[in-house]
Amino acid sequence: MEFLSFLIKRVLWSVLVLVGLSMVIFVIARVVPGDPARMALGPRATPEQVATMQAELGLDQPILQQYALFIEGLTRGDLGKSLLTERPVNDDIRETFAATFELVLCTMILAMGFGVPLGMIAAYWKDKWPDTAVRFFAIFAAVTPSFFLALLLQILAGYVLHLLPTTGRLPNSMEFEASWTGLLLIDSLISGRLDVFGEALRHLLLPALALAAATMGQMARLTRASMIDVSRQDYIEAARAFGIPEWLRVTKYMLRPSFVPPLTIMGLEFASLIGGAFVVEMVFAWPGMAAYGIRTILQKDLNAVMGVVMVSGVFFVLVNLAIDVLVGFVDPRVRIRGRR
Amino acid sequence: MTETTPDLMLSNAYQNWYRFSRNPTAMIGLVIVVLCVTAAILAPYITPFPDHVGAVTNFRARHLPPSAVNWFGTDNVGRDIFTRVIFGLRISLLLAVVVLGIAIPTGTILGMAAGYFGGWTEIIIMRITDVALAIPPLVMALAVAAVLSPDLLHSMLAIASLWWTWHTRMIYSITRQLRTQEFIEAAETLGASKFHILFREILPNCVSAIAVKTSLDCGFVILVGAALSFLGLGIQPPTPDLGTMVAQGASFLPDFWWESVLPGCAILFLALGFNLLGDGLRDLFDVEDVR
Amino acid sequence: MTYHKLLASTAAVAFLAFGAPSFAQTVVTMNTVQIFGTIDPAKISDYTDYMAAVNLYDGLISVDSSGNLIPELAESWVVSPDAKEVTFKIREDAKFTDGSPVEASDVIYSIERLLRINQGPANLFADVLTPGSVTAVDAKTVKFTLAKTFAPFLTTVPAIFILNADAVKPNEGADDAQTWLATNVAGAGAYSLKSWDRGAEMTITRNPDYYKGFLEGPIDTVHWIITSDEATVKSLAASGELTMTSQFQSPETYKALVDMGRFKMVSQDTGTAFYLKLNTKVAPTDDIHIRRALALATDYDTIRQVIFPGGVLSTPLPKAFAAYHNGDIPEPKFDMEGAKAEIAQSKYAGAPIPITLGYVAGTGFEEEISLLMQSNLEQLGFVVTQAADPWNRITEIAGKVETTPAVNQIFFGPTYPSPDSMFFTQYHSKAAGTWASMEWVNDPDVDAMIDAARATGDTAEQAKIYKELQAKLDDMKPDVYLLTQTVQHAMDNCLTGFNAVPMQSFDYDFTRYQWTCK
Amino acid sequence: MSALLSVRDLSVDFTTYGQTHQVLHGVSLDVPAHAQIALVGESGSGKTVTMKAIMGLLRQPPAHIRSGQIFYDGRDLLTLADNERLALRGTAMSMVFQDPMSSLNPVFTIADQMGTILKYADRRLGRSRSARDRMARVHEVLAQVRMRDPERISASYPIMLSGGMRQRVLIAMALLSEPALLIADEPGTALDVTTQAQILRLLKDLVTQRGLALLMITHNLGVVRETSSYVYVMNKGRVVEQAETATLFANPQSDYTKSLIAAVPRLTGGTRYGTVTP
Repeated sequence: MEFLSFLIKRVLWSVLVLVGLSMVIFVIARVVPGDPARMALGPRATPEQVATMQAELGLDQPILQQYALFIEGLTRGDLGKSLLTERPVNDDIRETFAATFELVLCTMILAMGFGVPLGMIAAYWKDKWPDTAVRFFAIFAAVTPSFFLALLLQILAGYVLHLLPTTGRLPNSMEFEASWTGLLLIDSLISGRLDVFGEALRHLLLPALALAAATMGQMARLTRASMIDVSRQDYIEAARAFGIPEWLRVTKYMLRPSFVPPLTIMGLEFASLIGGAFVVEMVFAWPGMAAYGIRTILQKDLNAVMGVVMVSGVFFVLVNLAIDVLVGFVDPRVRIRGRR
Repeated sequence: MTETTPDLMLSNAYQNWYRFSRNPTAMIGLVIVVLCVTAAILAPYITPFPDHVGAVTNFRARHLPPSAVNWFGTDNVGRDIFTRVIFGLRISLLLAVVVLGIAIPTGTILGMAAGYFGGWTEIIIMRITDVALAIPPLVMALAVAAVLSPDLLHSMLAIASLWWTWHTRMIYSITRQLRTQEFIEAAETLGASKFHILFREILPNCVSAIAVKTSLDCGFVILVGAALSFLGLGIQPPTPDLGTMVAQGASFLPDFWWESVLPGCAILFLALGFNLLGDGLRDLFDVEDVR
Repeated sequence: MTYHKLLASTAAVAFLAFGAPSFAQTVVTMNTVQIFGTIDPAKISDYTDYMAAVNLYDGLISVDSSGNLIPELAESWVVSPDAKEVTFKIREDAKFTDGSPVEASDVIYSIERLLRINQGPANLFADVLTPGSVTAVDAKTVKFTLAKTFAPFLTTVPAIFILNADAVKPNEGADDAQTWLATNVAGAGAYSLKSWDRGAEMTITRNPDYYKGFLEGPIDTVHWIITSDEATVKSLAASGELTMTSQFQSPETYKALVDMGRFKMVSQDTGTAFYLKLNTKVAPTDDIHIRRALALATDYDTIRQVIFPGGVLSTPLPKAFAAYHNGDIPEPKFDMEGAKAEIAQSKYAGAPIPITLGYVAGTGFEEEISLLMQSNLEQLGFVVTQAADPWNRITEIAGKVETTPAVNQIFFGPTYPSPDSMFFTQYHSKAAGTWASMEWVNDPDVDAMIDAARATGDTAEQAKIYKELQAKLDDMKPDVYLLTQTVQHAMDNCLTGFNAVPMQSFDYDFTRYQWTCK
Repeated sequence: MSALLSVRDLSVDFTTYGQTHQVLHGVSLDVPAHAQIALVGESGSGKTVTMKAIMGLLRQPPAHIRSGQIFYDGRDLLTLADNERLALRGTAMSMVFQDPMSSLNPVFTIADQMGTILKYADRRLGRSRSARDRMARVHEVLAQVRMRDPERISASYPIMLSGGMRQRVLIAMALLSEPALLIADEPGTALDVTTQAQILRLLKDLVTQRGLALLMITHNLGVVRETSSYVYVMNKGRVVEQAETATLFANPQSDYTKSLIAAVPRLTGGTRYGTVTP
């Protein structure tokens, strides 16, 4: 029950964050010096056309009313019309989000799947060569600019070694409609298209790796620190004194409590992961929301920019909510005390 | 085994320096940072072609590979890349100094206020922090840079406008722990002013954490800045900027690899230095929680 | 249906089902550096828009690589002696992609919609066509009655793409089908839109039933990838995904692609000119001496030979318009001493002169040219600010005199195969306020000359006027003539058919291309 | 001497910050079977290092056993292989930890933790027990430490229990496999005085009822008087005095012991800092 109230509190908190976020975005969007209506119509537009467009966008109304309009749209899930694509921003984001989601999901799986074991290895052999190697890797992964890594991977794997494709999600010649989830890896399996699955995976590998490296390093670092911290706890000493074998101490007694801080921080780091996606998607021509975001930002496509930032924020908040639930499962203290 | 005097009361400074100097990564970090900062400051005197910072073109000498004359080769208009990389460090370091110069005082004061006063102050400050955490700094900087104009100052302000949140969170949690401790309570009982408690009692206890975080953040701010200029929202040419150099050099990969790889390595090197230094300081001050 | 045909179609179905059509399909993948803004024929305006439109839609007539008008939907046309009436006869077999015949009513509908919306190519017809100007003589004959003599009229007709009125009308909505046609195609083009992720890619596929048929080895699918990133282009080429590049890659990229062995270089001179457009209404380029100094301080050889390949441009009009080009005007020369002398005569002499150099952000060669200009100008005492802006931002700042930088690197090619296209759009005061007219010439004499050339049907008279106009413009020096573009593509050895056309991007009409390998 | 546990001339070094310090100087002590012995000293006296050395919990490095032997039941523990050493823990000798708040793993239930201990203790002793039997034994031991509702307790996470209850759970853990020697590291120090007294009484009752040997590690002479019959006093890594409890209180020999005894009334509250861990 405490957990439920904890969850409710967290959901309310998330809503609050989203309201704040909407205000921030709105303020940024309204300080644009150029006239979005004029830009949308192009240089040949007449003043009347501009005025009509301004009215259409609600730009002629008082600022509070504009915000109210914006919020009202948001609650209906309506992010307005993109000036760039002349389509509802919703549609644009819906189409591009799946690609970003797939990329980010695989990135997180990669980051966790390799980062956590690496951290465990380093902690177990603390100050021995595996530890040194992992720390070395982690620090390099953390400080290598993601765009630089993306370029290096692209050139190395795609251009020099011809190992993997370097742009897009699927080869041009491949026809496949991802109509269930939008995630190619899942939809291809549902429809039994193993060839599509293979290609999608091949296309996903480099961008996911470029994006995952920093987080992977961070996870390895945090897991290591957390494991070492836990290994100094009295209850690990106690488990030793009670004759619990070492392998069990490491895999069970240490791992589970060690898992909480990296997981929590993973949630917070998620924002920088989304930021990284902006760069990586550009380099790999990944047809995702981040690439869409960059394009619309450069075109000063206000509705789209607000939509992309808002959706990134919602994504962030939801991931953190999911992580809270996960942390709750891993750590009864959170479940019972209702905070972390 | 050596016969040492069992003097457990080693002097603090010596002990610190000893621990620091025995930490090879920390020492490497310190050396890198000192090297980069010195090089950036002395750039006009130590670079072989200081005029290549500006709009110098020598199309006969374009795309030259690294050599004894041009250590890092030359770029697409024939400028010495080594010179431009060294000058490029200035922009990166400037970015870090300005962003953190804004973020640290703001974050520290807000964090202390939220942690110490509690109540509505805490609620308001920490909720704002939560909101700001949900926006990736890079995305914010992109949005602001595009909305205003692609200019370094705007990018810096945009990054700074979010970066303080991490400091606020950190200082907040330290302050909350300190608030209940005896020496604070004692100071309160003795009627010390709030100002005194915040800045004379709490702040000194945050200094080591701030030092570690600052060093680590320098690296990360530099990376965000580099990503921005890579995406074309950096400083306007011809001023050298490492991220822009990588982006431009990327057009000439892999044949003229040095034009993007070496500036990229410079970013990596600088960020690495600050990270190693931060790691070393963290071990030194034993503030495990700071990331 | 005969048994034989049935068998064939079953086989086709089998191919689709097994998803293995790769050996039968010819796919051309090309990168393009700008996004496709729109595919609505009433809104298309730039080079990239036309790239899609010429494949998705057909006009009454088209243009070949020599600038000659060639039949398309119309099999023939007659111009009245006073050049005020043009009658087109539509092909009997001309049909839309949905199979319905192309008729005069479709032409009328397309033009009236274009005039109503008044965007895109509509400016070509301002004051020339009005509602009611176009009438149906019979179902397959359509007559244009011009409001006034407009000599280049016929050359602008290819810019009119014909909509399938019956298909569009049910989707008109409240906005003249602007919403519907933003994502749907209703024309008679050789290709259909298959997918379009604005800003990332567009794919079109061949209509096997296209009324004009195809050449041997037709291109089945055209896939455009939008990227200006040289590294991406190279890695696409290396992985075998790319068939031809855009025309804006760096020389290094072309070389790298040719070195791969699969690509050949295709270079052709074009009627597209590359200028430094000097804003004649802001300091310091409001001073003729400064403008002359800029022209003298430009290192033409380095630009044409090293940075961006091109031919000599000596007047605002490229030599491609041979009959109209004024050959008496000497080629521009790089002469720093001369530039110094000009500056000394200017009202800005004696003090540092601030100047802003604008160019399109992210285009490597423009940045190189800008740097080259800066390094020369700094030697002359200018204080240079570089202003790299994204293209859409440039179109915006071009709207006002004050926001237009002093110096702007702009490509301008004919939007229809007539010198009028070059002069009117760039120099006539009626066309002011666009990226193509960043000079802000606004000169009544210039306007008068352009109008005079439009009003006469006599080619010799036109040539005379245009030559005078070039001399006048050269005196005013609103532009530095950098070069005429040599268009270059790296193309797969198997692909042929690229021939530069002096109208928009009609050279990317893929019915003109062939795949020569089996 | 046929003591159950016999520490002979144990010397241990610690290396920190590149400097080596000797923290134990030839410590010797004996714990006969069924006897209750106390090891008393202030923080930094070396009593915790001695205890960890006995349990085999010293981390090496930074610690280094320079010389000495630790005999348990006639075998020198320091010569045993790691797995032989492990086999003794929890079964032959067991330990009651001092801090009930931090000595239980926060993310597993009591039943889980106790069941696991029992499972591996059984395995080492060559016994086997079904999961259900193991639970029965857990509940039985929890009842023995006077827990009212063993089923509920065992299903709880540590955070759901009070300090006193957790301390009982720690004692129950030590008793699971009926060890012959119980080493208690200042049990209850972290608790309030009343609860601590209850815990000590419980511990004493359990030890006497079952005839276990007890080594009580403490800084509190009050605890010593209550729980043990013989005392070793440590200071600066050496055993400075050893005597029957009554004798020691009546007639302390060393100045150090005298000062400790003088301080007793003030120390009853206790501080928690009792280790020399670097």
